[in-house]
Amino acid sequence: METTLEPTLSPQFSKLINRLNEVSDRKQMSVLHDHPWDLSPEGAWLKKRENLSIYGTEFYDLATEEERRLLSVYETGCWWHTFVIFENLVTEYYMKIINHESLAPFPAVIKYMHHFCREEITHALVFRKAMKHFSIAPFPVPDNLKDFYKDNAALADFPLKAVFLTIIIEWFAENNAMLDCNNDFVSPLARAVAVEHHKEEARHIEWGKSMIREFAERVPGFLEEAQEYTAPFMRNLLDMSTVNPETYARVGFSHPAFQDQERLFEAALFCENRDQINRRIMEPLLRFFVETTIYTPALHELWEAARFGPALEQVLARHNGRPDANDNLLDTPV
Amino acid sequence: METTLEPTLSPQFSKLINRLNEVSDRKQMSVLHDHPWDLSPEGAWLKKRENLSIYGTEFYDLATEEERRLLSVYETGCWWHTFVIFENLVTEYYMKIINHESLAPFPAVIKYMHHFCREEITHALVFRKAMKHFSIAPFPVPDNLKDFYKDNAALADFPLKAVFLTIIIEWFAENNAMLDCNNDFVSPLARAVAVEHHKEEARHIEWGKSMIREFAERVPGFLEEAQEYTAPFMRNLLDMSTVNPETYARVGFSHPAFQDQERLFEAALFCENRDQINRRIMEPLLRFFVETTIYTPALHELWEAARFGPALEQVLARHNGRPDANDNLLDTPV
Amino acid sequence: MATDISKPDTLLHSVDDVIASMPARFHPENCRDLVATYQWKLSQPDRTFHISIDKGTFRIHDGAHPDPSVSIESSEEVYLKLVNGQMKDVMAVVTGKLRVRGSISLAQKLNRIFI
Amino acid sequence: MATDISKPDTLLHSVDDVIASMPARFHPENCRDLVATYQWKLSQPDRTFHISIDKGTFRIHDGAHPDPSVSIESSEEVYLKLVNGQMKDVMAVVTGKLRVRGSISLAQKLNRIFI
Repeated sequence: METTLEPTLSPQFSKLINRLNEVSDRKQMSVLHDHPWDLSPEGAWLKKRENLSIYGTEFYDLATEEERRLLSVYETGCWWHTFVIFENLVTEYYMKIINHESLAPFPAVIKYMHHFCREEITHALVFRKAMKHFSIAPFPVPDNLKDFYKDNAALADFPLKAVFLTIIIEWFAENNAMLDCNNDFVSPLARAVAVEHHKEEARHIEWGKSMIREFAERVPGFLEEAQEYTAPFMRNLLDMSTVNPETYARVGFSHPAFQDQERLFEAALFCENRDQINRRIMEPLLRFFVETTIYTPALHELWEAARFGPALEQVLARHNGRPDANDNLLDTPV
Repeated sequence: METTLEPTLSPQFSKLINRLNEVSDRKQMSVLHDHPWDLSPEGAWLKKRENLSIYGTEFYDLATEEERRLLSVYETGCWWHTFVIFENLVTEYYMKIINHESLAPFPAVIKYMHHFCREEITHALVFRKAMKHFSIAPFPVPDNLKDFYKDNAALADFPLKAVFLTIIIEWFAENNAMLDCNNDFVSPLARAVAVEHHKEEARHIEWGKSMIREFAERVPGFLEEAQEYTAPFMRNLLDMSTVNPETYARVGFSHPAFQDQERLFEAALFCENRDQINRRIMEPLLRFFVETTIYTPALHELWEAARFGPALEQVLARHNGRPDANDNLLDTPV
Repeated sequence: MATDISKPDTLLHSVDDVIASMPARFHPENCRDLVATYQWKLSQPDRTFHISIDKGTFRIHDGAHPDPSVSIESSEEVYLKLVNGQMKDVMAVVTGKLRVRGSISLAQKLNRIFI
Repeated sequence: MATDISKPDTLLHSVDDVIASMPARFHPENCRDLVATYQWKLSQPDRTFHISIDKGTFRIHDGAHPDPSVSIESSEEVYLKLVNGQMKDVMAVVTGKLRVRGSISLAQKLNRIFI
């Protein structure tokens, strides 16, 4: 799948790139000034209770209020740390793409990739700073999650899949983060972390979607591969970012029911509340997959096996062949 | 040479890292605001005439004034572009080091590496912007120069050599850039590019020197290898950054003497003026090599062969076993 | 993830049982164009084997392959639970009891090859 | 850079001449501990050969090595000029007429091996 784009960009893509570059030129997130770092970490909630993994399960009632709060801290911290890991990986791969020089005929694209990487690194700095602020030690990122990305994104000299998988991860993570914090109950610092991240990340997502559309049209084999691995990849992402043994261990729930790890995980992964949240997170992505034919009815079975059947049918019922103008959760109130 | 540092940092190094992180946290170079981008590119000189490669040779007199000015534009542009290439490469390798996780026990080090990469990318953006401003098309970076770095820095999963070679390149390039522009004759924009770059780069150099000292002490084989390849590497760097066939071709000198490329190159590389400039650039580096025993008398022959003999003897005569407090050209007036 | 080998009619009590059951569960029509190597690296006790799929045929080999397309790692206990339908693969993955390396496309083809 | 093979007493007029001169110019005492492969990839006309150094011994082979320690690339004309001392290696490098890939440490050992 090592290849280059033909040396032309569509006028729409050029226009998008120029607009993105202008905005990134104008304002760069400050590690120091853009978040209320003076707020106390004491007693803070970092995500709303309705989005705790155990909300809507019997385990929620078995947890103390302080355990729930701690869960909100560690589940968010774990997310932040996952962001850090992926932002570091994507920066390495993007720099590799720049250094490969296949994209040299497109200076505006290179420029945006530079902005992209610079912003990713700033985000990593901010997430790490936030973790330190709330005394959250680094998490061992689930091996599976990291493996999936590394094994599938880093293979080639010119890792197109890295662009694809990254945009998927970022978009998905972004939707998740925005949903988690849109509530007054949540620490204004945690919300600022999500919102400031979102401002730059929304551009990365727009860029990524456009790149994927270009790849799907121009790069032989790209679409066919994506049609096969996207569903299981998304399912892993969704499940592994919902529950994490380490997070539960750190909270140290006192009720003995939490000892039955399998029951706890199953409750969290399969409860109705999680299903609703997952649908909201996934809906814009599924719309995009349908639009780009990364989802194709011929392979519906794969999506079914990855438990996206009902959500997809909902999207397909609404989808009339036209892409949505605003298909990430930009308008989510925060 | 794949290895990790022992999980302790010297108090001096920790203190340095914390100070560097603080400064990098506080202020990040803006792509938009930190340079006088409104200045006209018309008729501008981008380096002082005394530092033109042909200054002090017969070819200087054979060139027209406009050709000299153009040479100042293209020689500086070529430098800027070389910076871009190396800054892109080092960022890929540094991110690779971060992702390798060997340095995970040192969060302050990781943090500074993040800052380092973020700043490198910003510099690349600024240099590319400056090239565009002065209508300088990208240069084909000499294959040899890029090869030396790639072949020697990128080998391992955890490329320590990348840290070493990078600091060498940056330090050297930095000295060069500062010398080139410290003159009122030079465009204030070109000077701002050098000076703003210098502010962040001086920190990178401090960091790099400390890292090299740590490596030399702790990483088996690191010092022995560096003792062998540093002299020829430096020589290549120096010569290839002084003259470039593409630069001369772009100026398009009218006098027929310029057709004899070999004579032109030889004149530029071996003239007295260049020797003086090279000595000034190299002096702080040579002092550092002596202090860290990267230069060792047992291998003096290698330095001799790389034509650093006289400069080294000068440094050795002055060097009394103590490192210089300020051994880059920080104090060069600009 | 679709890495488990699905639910046999009778419980399989050992890795040898599982391997012995494979020919009967193999579906060549689902790997007519496929050339790939799947490796299982089990622990407690250690046991590594790999299966080469070559356009509708398969061979089982003891030991490790130098460069498998997919490598599946778990304890023997978890592996047998997965094979016998006593544990969901998703649970094994999220709890870190099952680790899958390599191409996710190829990994998810596995449950159509051995049904 | 120290990649040229130094100045013989009589001019060498072909690559075969150079290769024939190598045994006489070989200094085993300068590569007693060295195991490395140096490759020359000449053009106009194309000619590739490589030399394996193995602890004080050397062998010349026609053709390319899959993974040479150092690879030296130039035209035949430039190569002969370098060998005959009619061109400085630094000039060949800065003008892009000589390209050296691989370990710079090993590259610079070469002029002590064949003097």
